[in-house]
Amino acid sequence: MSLSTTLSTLRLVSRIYTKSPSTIFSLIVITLYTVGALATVLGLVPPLPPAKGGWEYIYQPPSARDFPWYILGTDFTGRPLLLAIVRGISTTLAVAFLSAVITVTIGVALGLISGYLGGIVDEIFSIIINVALTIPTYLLALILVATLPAELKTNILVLAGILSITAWASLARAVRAQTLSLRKREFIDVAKTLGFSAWKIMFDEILRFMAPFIAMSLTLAMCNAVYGYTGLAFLGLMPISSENWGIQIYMAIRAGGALYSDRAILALWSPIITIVLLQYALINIAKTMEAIFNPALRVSYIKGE
Amino acid sequence: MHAGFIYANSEVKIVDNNVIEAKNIKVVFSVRKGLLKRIKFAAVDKVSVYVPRGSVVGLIGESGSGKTTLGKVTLALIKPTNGEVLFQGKNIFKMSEKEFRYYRLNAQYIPQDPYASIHPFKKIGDILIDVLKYHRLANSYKEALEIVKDVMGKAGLNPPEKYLDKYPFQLSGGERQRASIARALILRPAYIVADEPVTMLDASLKSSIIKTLRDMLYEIHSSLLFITHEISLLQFFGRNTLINVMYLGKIVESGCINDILSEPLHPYTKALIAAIPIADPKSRETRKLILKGIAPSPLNRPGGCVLSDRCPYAMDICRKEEPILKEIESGRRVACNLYA
Amino acid sequence: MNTIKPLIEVRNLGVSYLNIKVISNIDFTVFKGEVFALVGESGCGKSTAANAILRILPEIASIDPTSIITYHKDDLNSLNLLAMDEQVFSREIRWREISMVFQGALNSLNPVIKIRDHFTETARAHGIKDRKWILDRARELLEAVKLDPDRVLNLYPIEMSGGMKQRTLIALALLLNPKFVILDEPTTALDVLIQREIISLLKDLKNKFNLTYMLITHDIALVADIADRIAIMYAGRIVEEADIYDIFYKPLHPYTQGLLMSVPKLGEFKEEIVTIPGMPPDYRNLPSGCKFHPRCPYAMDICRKEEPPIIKLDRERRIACWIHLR
Amino acid sequence: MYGSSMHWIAKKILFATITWFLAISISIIVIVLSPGDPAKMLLASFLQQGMPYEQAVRMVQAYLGFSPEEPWWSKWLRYFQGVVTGNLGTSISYRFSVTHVIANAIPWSAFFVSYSLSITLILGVLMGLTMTYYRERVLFVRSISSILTILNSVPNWILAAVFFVYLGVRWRLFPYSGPYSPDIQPEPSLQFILSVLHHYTLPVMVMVLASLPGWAFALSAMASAVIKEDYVIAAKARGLKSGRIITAYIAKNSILPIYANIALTFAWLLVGTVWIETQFNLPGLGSLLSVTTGARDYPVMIGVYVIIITVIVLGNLLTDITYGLIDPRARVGEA
Repeated sequence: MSLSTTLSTLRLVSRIYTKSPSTIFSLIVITLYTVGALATVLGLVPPLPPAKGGWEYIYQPPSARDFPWYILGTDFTGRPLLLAIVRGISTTLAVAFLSAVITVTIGVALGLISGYLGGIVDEIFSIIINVALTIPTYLLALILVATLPAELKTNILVLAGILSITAWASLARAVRAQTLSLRKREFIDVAKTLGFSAWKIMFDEILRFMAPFIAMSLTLAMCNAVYGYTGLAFLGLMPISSENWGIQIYMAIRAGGALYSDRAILALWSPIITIVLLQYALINIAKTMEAIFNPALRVSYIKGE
Repeated sequence: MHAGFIYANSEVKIVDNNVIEAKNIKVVFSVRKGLLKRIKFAAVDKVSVYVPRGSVVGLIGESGSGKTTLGKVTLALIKPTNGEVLFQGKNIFKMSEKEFRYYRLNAQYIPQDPYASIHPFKKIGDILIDVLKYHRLANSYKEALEIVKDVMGKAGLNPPEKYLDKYPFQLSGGERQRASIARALILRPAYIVADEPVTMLDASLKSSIIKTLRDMLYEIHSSLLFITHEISLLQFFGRNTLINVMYLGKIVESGCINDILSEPLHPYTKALIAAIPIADPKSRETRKLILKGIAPSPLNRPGGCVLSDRCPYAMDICRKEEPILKEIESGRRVACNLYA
Repeated sequence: MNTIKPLIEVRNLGVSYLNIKVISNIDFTVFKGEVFALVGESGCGKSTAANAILRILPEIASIDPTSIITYHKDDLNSLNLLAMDEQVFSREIRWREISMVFQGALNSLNPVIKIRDHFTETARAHGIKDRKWILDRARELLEAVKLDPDRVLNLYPIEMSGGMKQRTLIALALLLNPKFVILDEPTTALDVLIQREIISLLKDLKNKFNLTYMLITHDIALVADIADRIAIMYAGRIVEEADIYDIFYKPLHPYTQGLLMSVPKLGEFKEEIVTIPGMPPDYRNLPSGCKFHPRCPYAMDICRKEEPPIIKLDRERRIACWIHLR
Repeated sequence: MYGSSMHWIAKKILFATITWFLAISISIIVIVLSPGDPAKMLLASFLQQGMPYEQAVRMVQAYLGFSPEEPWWSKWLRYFQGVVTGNLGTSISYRFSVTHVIANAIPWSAFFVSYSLSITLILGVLMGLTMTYYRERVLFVRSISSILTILNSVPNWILAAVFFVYLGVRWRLFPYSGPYSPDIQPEPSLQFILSVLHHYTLPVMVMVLASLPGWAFALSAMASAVIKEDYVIAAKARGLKSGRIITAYIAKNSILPIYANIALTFAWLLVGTVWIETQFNLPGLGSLLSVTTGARDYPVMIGVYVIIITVIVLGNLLTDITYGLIDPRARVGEA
């Protein structure tokens, strides 16, 4: 791709994102979260101070101390809440991204191979996909996380693996169905007579056709992983840690007295808003994938039709 | 006249001179019927077709006649249940990898639906360049681009620069079909199958696209198997064009188009020709229905002759015995008990 | 044709899609008992004109306020269809007076209900509640289109072939005994033999039920088989209108000539293939003057500058071309 | 036709049985092979309590049905034998048989899930059709779809937590704990039923709001494709009234292709009970799973898991069979 086409593509993409206020907003949210995660990884964010028990330290009101980290007050360990939330971004995003990559890789590979090759391969893969479809990811994940030794519960790779354990199934089914119908299209027949290998047909012709759908699935898979990661923590299945947003909410309700007073109100709402904003942005970005990857839509999107 | 082009000639029957010989092809499909049952039927039933080098051969038939299936068999897109397809004397289903690759590059396809036959997310220029790049047929991008522009120009996408960066959705049906022709001919294949290439286009566009196809064909001396339900389109390829008329998986008549149009022999061919609408209001009363009823689905083929249930001339023997395709005069073959 | 009376008169019909004008103020009249054909390539506006008469244009379309479509219901009553209340129009005109045969190859029957329900729901929408009457009428019509009523009524559309669907759509169009039937590409995408059957069926039904047809098609050969008068459309305009014999044997407009020449005649082998050069026009970017001039072999200076008006040459013949306006 | 349908149903049942067998087997094998093998974990906790090794192994065997010393395939076989014979082991915290504990929980979840599912389906269809039918009213449709998008980004457990804290505990608008009022006898009386319905208001609201957006979006996507189909235009041309067009044309044609999603929504709601029943202190499979997880009551955890999978397989089977019977397109094969 030459520089000019790259630039024009970038221009098109930026036009798509500046089209509606909600996509601009979502893009800003994702950028902020990414900056937060990178800052943590690069050591630009200070480490959490040691926990301080005792009623006078926890759920303190906002203060300007160590600006800006105490702006939301303190959490259930007496640590600065904002700092805890920001430090949580990198782990959450890492788990979500890894899990989405695993989900999409398995789902696309199984669905594509099953649908394109057909025959006995398809029969076996179909059974595998069907079985995985009947096992809800978070149900099996719940059992596995619950029985997992504590030291593995903080391992990002293990968590990502567990959160995608059967999450790929519905994607695999959809990819398989699309492949089956695409396989009968005339442009695939032509690709065969042009002498293209099965590999090229699967990954260049068919996969390219499904690109908008797959990009969307990747984003939504991140969304699901965030849901699982924080949701399982909320059930009290993860080690108690300030950096997990699900646990912050759990503690605010169970221990912080958010039920009866306003003392823990920031500790309840801050992580909730953090999670919901991330989910909202991811869902909105997923919607734009169709417009980015499908040239027909891309052009009409820009012309404003 | 274009040098080196041999007009379709029914007298050319030297085996070596055929680009494609499909012999005794039988293709059995199974379809789901109801929730569970599967039924097997022969979409193409023991049919042979020859395409002489440098000529155009027509395959005429209605939907369900098996003409598309037969065309795809000669392209190795469908493996026949029985029979063999010889490309330059070798069976394409038993070729070594190297031989098959050679055949592959020499047998190309122009499908019917211009909206389903081009990848919707790829630019026309990229699609064509990709073919050359994949087979390393150009030394540089620049050279590839030159070849592509040349082919696009010949296919009627003029000026080529205007179309290189276009996505298929930005083109009309006719332009897409031109792109499809360019893609099939860029490899300069020896054999091309065009399956109803203009059926979905407007009448006024049809002839101009066929003209393009014909001119490009003449230039590279390729052979063409032209599949269509409109006999009249084959007239563009000259009065000696060999045509095969198919009905329910069988070839019922073959011969050169001039003879068949002036004197169709098989009752089905007669019916087909009598039914063709002609742009001449005076002839409106001369056209009538010869056959009874409508064509059954290939799943319920009648016994004996395939036409026995609809043929006004059907005799007892027609219901019992299947007539074989016999040469009754030079270059003219008919499968009908009336001429046995 | 003893006394020629107009049945439907279209005057100054203009239709735009999102401010792009696709039909530019056309006039035509369909007389009682005739087959009037509106012919042109895809995108010339012929289907839009038909849909405007039945008022089933998509929401993005708008009809010029000056357009008038007069329907002569009987000797005493003439109605401007475009000015009628939607409810009244739907109940009293659609299907009762004017109906339409859709292209059978398209998805014009609801895939999830049986053919029987298509008949009953249509009759009910027009206030006919007598189930026995509806089914008797459906049976009679299905027999008239040579289908087996007992079988077909219980089928789902997916269980039928293209030819069967087309016949069913014809039967459905005649359910409420309309006077005027619009045939929208009634044989397109059907096999040759079935096309032939549908054509002869349409002719029989026309005599049997005293119908007037308006045929919408791009297939000039089909027109030759069935039509009495033809209007040729190009880029949303009528460029020539004449009696069938005049069009086929004495075409005047260069576009009509090109259209006829590009259709192969059976038994005619020509070395040179005659085609209309160029591409159909783009509505967003129509040429100046006569819309056909970029493709016209006879284009003159005036053709590039001024659009030719449509004029009457004689009683039944109209043309919009500068060559014939001199 | 009738005979062939029966045959087809039999085949579907066979496939469902195989799927069920494989789903359970694979899950059990994954669970016993994972680093947190329940048998080992349970053994470790018994040993920690100072129990002699031999006795601890026997206890594990008694509770779980398999011993920590067996290889994985033998654990799987033993447990599966229990599943088939209806013996899922003994609950560590309740000291009852797991089957008994689960049997008490099933009716509550069945009621909760089917109640929420039917409301979700009805509301989703209505909203999806409304969004499509009034698509010219851009502002109206945009506001509905924005609200649904925002709702879609709120995880169900957060919704449950917020409703619990505010609509329940703080503002006292609805009951927030327990399946019915403590001063009512659980007996088949109107008073009892009303109390149950009242107590399930918040939980059902959470369930419905959390699963509504997905269903409504799927339906409106289908419906906006259907509304452009030729048969809808043809129906209009035949003078059909808009009521008939919406029901027999748009609704029917858009619901059928996504009919299979009902099974997915059902499974999703079933898993959702883990958070929502727990939050509102309701009896049922979900709260049973989360409570026993907290208490490390492995036999019940795995038992509930097996039951939920079974219910999901049954739900899939039911949608599959009914779909084949109601959509003509499923019956006619492709040529």
